[in-house]
Amino acid sequence: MASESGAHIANDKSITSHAAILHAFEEFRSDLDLENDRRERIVKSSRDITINSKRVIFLLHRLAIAGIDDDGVKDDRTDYVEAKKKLAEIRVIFKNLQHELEAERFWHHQSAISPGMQEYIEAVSFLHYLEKGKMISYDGVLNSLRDENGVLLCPLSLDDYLLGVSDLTGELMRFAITAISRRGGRRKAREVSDFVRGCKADFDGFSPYVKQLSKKQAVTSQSLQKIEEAAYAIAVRASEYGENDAMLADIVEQCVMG
Amino acid sequence: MASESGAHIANDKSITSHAAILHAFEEFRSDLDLENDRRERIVKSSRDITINSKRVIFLLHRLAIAGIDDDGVKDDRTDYVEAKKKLAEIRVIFKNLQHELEAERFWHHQSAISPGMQEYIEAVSFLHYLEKGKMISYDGVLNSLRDENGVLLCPLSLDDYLLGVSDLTGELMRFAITAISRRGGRRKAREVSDFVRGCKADFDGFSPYVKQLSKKQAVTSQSLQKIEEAAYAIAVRASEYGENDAMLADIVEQCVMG
Amino acid sequence: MDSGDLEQLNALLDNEIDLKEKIKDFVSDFDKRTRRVQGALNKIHSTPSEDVPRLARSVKPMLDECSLSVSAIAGLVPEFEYWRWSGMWSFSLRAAAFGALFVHYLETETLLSLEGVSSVLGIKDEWKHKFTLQAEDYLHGLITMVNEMSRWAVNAVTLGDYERPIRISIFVKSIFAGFSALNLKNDGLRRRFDSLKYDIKKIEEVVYDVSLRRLANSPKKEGVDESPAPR
Amino acid sequence: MDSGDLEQLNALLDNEIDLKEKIKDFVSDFDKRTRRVQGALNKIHSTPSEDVPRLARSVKPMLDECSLSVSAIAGLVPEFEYWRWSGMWSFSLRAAAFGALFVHYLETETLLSLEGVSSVLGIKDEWKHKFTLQAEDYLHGLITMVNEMSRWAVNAVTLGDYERPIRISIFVKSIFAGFSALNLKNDGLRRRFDSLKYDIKKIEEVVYDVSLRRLANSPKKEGVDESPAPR
Amino acid sequence: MDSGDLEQLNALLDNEIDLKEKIKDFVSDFDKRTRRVQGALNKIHSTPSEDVPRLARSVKPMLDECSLSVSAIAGLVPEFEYWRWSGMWSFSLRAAAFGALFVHYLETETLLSLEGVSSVLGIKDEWKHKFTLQAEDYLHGLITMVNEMSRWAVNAVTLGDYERPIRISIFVKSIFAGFSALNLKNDGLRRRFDSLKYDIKKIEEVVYDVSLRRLANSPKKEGVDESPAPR
Amino acid sequence: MDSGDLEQLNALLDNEIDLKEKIKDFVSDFDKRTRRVQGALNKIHSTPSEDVPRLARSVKPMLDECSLSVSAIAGLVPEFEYWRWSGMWSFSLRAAAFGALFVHYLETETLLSLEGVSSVLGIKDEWKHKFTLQAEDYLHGLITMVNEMSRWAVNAVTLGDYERPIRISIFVKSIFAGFSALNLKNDGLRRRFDSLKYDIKKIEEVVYDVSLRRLANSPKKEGVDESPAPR
Amino acid sequence: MDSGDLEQLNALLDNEIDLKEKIKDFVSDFDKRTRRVQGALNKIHSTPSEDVPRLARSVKPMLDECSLSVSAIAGLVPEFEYWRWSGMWSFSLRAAAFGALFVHYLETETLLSLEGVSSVLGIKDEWKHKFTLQAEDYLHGLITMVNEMSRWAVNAVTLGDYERPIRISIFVKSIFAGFSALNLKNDGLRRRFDSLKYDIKKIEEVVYDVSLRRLANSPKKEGVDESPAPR
Amino acid sequence: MDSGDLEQLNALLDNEIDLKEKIKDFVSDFDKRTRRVQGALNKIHSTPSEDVPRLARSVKPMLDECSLSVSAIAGLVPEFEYWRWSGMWSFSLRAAAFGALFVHYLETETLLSLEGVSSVLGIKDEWKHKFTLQAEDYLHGLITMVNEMSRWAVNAVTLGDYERPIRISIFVKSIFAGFSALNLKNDGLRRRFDSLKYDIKKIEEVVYDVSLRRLANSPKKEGVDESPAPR
Ligand SMILES: [Mn+2]
Ligand SMILES: [Mn+2]
Repeated sequence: MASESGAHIANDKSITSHAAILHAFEEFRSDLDLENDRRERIVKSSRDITINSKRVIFLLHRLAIAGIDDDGVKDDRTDYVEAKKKLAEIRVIFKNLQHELEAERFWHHQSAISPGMQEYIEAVSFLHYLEKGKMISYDGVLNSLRDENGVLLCPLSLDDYLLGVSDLTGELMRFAITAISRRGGRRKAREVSDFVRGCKADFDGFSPYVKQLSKKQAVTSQSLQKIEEAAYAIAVRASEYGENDAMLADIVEQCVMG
Repeated sequence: MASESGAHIANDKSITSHAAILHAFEEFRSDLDLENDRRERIVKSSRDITINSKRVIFLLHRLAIAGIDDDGVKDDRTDYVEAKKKLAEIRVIFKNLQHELEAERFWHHQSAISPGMQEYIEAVSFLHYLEKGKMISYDGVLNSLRDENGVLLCPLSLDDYLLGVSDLTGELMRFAITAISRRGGRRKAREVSDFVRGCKADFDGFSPYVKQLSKKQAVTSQSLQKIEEAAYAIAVRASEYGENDAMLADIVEQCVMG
Repeated sequence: MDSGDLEQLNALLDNEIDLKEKIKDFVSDFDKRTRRVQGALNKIHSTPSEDVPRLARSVKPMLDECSLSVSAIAGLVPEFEYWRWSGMWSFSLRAAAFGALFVHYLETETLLSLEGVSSVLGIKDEWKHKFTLQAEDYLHGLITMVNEMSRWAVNAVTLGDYERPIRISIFVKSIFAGFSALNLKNDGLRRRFDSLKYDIKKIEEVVYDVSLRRLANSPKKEGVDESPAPR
Repeated sequence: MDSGDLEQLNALLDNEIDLKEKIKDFVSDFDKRTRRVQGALNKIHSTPSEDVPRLARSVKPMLDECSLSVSAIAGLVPEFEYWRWSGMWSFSLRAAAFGALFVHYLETETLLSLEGVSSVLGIKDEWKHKFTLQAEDYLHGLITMVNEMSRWAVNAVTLGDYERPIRISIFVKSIFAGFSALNLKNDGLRRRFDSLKYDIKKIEEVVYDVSLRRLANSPKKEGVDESPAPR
Repeated sequence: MDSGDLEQLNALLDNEIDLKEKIKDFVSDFDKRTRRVQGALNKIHSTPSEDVPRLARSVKPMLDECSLSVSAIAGLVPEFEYWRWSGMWSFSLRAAAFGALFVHYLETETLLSLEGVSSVLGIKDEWKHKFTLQAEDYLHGLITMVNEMSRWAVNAVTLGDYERPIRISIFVKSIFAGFSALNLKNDGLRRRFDSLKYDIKKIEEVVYDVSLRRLANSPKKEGVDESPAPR
Repeated sequence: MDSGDLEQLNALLDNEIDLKEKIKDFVSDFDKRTRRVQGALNKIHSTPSEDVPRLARSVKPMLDECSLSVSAIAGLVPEFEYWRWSGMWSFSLRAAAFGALFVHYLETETLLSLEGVSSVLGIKDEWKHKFTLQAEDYLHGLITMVNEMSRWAVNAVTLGDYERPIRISIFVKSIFAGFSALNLKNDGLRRRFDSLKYDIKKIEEVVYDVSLRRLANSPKKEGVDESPAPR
Repeated sequence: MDSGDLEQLNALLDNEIDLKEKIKDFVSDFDKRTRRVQGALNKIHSTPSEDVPRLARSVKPMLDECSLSVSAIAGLVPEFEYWRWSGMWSFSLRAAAFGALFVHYLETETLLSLEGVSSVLGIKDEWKHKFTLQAEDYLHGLITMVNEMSRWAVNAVTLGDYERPIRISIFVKSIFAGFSALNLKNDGLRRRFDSLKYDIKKIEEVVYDVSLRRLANSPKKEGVDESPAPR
Repeated sequence: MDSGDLEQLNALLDNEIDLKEKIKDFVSDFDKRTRRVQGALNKIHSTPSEDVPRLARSVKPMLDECSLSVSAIAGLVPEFEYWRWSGMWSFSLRAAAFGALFVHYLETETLLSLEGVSSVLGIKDEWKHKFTLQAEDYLHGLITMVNEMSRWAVNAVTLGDYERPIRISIFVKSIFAGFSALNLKNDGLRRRFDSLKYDIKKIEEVVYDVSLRRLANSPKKEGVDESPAPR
């Protein structure tokens, strides 16, 4: 059947002159150039998203530690308004890219947007952890990528989600090491180490299927070990004197502050 | 002497309060952010320059081959107006970068502009070769980077110059392989192979001192060998029938065109 | 992660893995079928001129089988996800495009357009977001055809057909001019385009040999008028 | 290339090579001098409290020698070419900055500003385009000082000085807060900043040990008032 | 090549591919199951002493599932072809061996022998030429256990169990002594053995911390009394 | 680890090392002998037609020496451990297979079967589980022969033998057709099979050169009727 | 190449290979013997103070065996070819130097000089151009000893010997001061020297722990007056 | 470490560094000079036959300059330390050996022996233990010459010299036969020897092209008459 009709069509689709061939290729040229230009725009935006997300992460570290210093006892109601504002600015970049990544274009240029997307996910998941003490879900990230009308600014691949949230463990390690020598730090360290241990276990099942994930899992293991060792150091010191963190902290504070 | 005055100065330069320390670091932050943002802008422009230069190179191939096809006998007075226009557009990008790269900034961000610069040099040197049959000089590239008032748009490092013009040999190989089966191709091929052989010899002296240059010299050697082999193939065929290229070409043309 | 979230992720992942497995199976069939096409077209190098049409005809049913594979794969790909999976079959699709292009050339000595190849391979317009023939794949198929043609020019002369290289030469020059119009990245296509130059050079050498031995002279007059080659 | 062009290139290149050789020689001296500074400051770990001022004083002439190297190098660097060559001496410059910062701390228990370090090392304002102390180098020097301080806190206790860790702790916390304000790239500075966290943790542990053993209690009252530590 | 030969060759090649695919599927299951075992055993780092037996018990059914995989794979491997295919599952088998060794340790604080591990994983003697546990794989599993134990020593202290590191230390040192007596020429194994030194050092430091603070009885039962009392 | 276990493990490990060393020595001899075969066969490129049989004869004793090596190695390999050790000699075995195939071709202009090669190299059926010639190794040897033949086609013309390329062409095309019919999933083999295409193209060009100049009977003259063209 | 030249070249090449093989065998023995030494010295970490002399004594015969290897290797190396072959044994020689240095320290708590190590290992002066102990190898052995000592400081405390870390600290600091005075341009050595800093820090922390808890006399008590503090 | 030991160690280390710097400077000159030689010889590819002797002559003074470098380096190397330092100049020495070999070939069309090369480069017998030309370096130079010759064969034809490839072919094949007779265990040399095969193939193809077209006398003087005349 196909071959019968094929004979007819084939004649229509024959390019029979030199000029016609050149013409066909000129169309290819503009198609290829168009897509290359598009990719270039996406790459640039992806770099912008990366840089801004990295800055959000630094900001979150500052706010989180300030929160602990202000009040290590109260239930961590630090205000992350400034970070949220910066995240909203990043979403403007996504918004501007929206039409470049519509329909099948997303998967066409996925590798160009991927680095920025992963860094963005790292930032939102860090904020989410600081606020909720939990891992942000796939839908959570997806929802963060919606505009006021609930329209998705950019599709989200499972791989980017997993690779992005994997990077969170490194930041949590940095956070825990800093937090640990503060008031209430021992509790924080234990929370983080339980959380990171959970992340590692949760992601182990995915790593054979997601490229690069096993490399990130190795980094997570290292981070986890660093947190565990820090928690150990605190525990060992405390064990010599007793178990009441807060009371001990008060004594130390009096010594230091006079 | 230094130590005596040092004692005084040191007191002036002491930062004595927590707030003052924070203030000093906030200045560092804005300095660092400023320079990082600048580098990012330069990287983006460098990518633009690269893409546009690559397109100029393709265009030059088209124009050069068209020139040969139009008239293989006349003395190569192909018109490269279109390519020159596109090179002028690239210079607009440099112009916009001008203040980002002035004074000591050029060497600060040299690695960011370098890829674009080298591709630009490859393009102008290709044009220069097609028009003049010679290698563009360092001053030649420098002059191409001046605005209407003779002000330099961007400094030019010796390394970028050498690495940029080294890439020319690869394009010349492509050009020669295409040209060789055309009318007058044998002469062209010999010209190009002499030229590329000369390039290789000229640059050999520089390669111990310029990073990456010896890698490019290896590519040049390969290109040279390809050109030599193509010239050989033509020579061997011709040898069977006699030496007058043009006459033979006429006979072949008659056969083909009927 | 709470268990609901984890389950969702697992469901998403399982979905992906399943789909990938299924596509893989169809692609493996597709691959076998395009190899058959290539194997059959390889006979061109020992086929006398007069048997060329018969050879072309014999390949058509094999192309129809390829279009069955195409349709099966397209049936699996979710809307908008063409680029997510296309890496799995692009190798085979390029081979199939080569087959369609070459059969068409053998029959008409003209270039089949991208739309023409799509149609021979049964790629439907409504699959726009899940299965299309991209310019890049079409162009790869085209270069494969030129590679084959330069070999064919050589073998045609061995088989006594001195006209063939000349007709091939004219056709291939147009293709080359077309390629020259493209701005390529430093990728596979650029590398293959560079290789094209050698094919053209080889064909030119054969034309040169044949012309100068004036072997093509006598049969030329009648042959030219019938040849639909572009100029 | 015609021979004039080639000669020009050779002249440019020879120039570069010459300059590089000359800078290298001066940097090698600079390196030796900063090592002397570091060697001398390393004695802090076995120096009783009362001898600290004497130690600090003894290092100052060595810093003056470093500033001779700085001046020699600056004399070679062409206008606007600071960044072209600075990779050659940044390692030594950071070590020198550490020296200036630490001596100043030992004398005043305050932080010497970037301008202060520049001045100790004899870096002149008019060298703006050829030799400056960049924030990055200053910060590296600062981190080296904190690394040394965490070791010092430990050894001070061994030597019977139970106040020292507390004063160090207060100072270092301010430094850390400062660093937290920076947006760092994934580079050397970021890595070293991460390491800083461990130094702080170590110092805190010493403070903890010392406080809870109430060893610091009695001598505290007099010591606090005199300490110029920021809060 | 005549067609009989061809058919035979194709049969051989196809056979190999088929078998490989099948083994791969089972190995993939095996891999998942050993990952579950490892995931479960990973909980040791947050498990209080009293819950250790319960944890060990919970892993046993997972090991049983591993032995189902082992049996499935052994069912596929043709007699005498152990060495042809074993590279495909050695990674998973080592993980399973680790699981068997660690569960046994958790329950008995003794070392399970190679035969013991074989038996836990359901490897039958009659599979000698299709599926066995090689010494190399057993030793890899053992090293993995020691790696895990050094981390466990740290976390046990955090959880308040000060005796654990001391028991771990004694056990690990005897393993280390055993390894030292082996002639390891095998590169992979030697490199991993070298890594044991870090584990031992880590454990020694934990024991040090615990002993120094008299949180547990020193491992030198006899030595304690003679140790100089603090002044 | 108790000392009985240790001794057993050590025995296992030592055994492996010893055996490996011994096999290595014999393989090193095997390697030298196959190099001699290749060196001798390399003379084909400067051997006039009439001396080819003499050359082939001269290589036979060298193949016999190879079979001594084969026998020595087979004597070392423990029953059922073919797959454990075969990686050590497969390189040499492929070279020996090439030698057997090429000598046979030179004498008969036919293809020696896998069994034939086994027999020339003295590989016994009863060694089934310790030393065999796998299809893969046979095919590697075959591809090496075709590589050599394309060079030979060129050199035969230089030596004035214009018929040789044509005979080579017919033989090689049938080999190629055979390979095309195989399902090559094996990466190494597929890559080398792809290299065959270049050999065939080279041979076709030689045949073209010879035909164009009417130096030999064109292959089509007799061949056309039997040609594999479709109808 | 004429056959005389060839033979000469072959003789040269064969000679080299033979000698290399022979040296390799002896070096392999040397390696085993130095591993035994290291294995024995490793017991220091669980040896109570009073048994240290006995341990040191037990290692001496093993060092004597090392000197047999040294002598065997020296017997093979042609006069003047030390630098051609020394890369083959420098790893083992450094291990042997460590052994000699550590045994000497255990017995005398002093540093054995380069000549002393040479003499323990039976290296003769007349071997100047075939087998010597280079400064570089001696220093590598010394750094290995310091690495071991920081671990020993930790374990000594566990075993209740609180004075040991203090004695180790004093010795290691003098070694460190010595190294600091060397101009290390050699990359490998400089990297290892940098690792010494970690060992010193570790030892300082142990001394801190012991001092803080007043488990031993603080090192400052006696040492203060002689302390290298500047004035 | 006592200060006497330290001084001695420092003297040893400084000495080594000084010497290395000095040798490096001379080697850098040597390198430039060998580059000049190579640059000049590179002109062979565009030199018509009749100008070859003139080209060879022009290179001789450059080789003399190389021998000045050789002599300068030899003057620095301490007696018996050839093997310690030779790695620094072997690259340049091989290039110089290539130069000597190629100039000699251009003048005489014969192979210069190892002694001949030594003599051209002014290497004296009495330097046996400080500066010699090792067989390995000689052979590297020889392979470089063959690499160059295969390119020359191509370019000579382009310049109309059809006899050159035939003379090159005969010479290179005898070199190849020589190499085949060597026992190359050295990896670097064996890899480069393998590359010779490509050169030979290339040269064979050039000879083929020339012979086929009867542009030069076939290398088989005797064989030509018997070759079947074209029909
Ligand atoms: Mn991060
Ligand atoms: Mn280019």
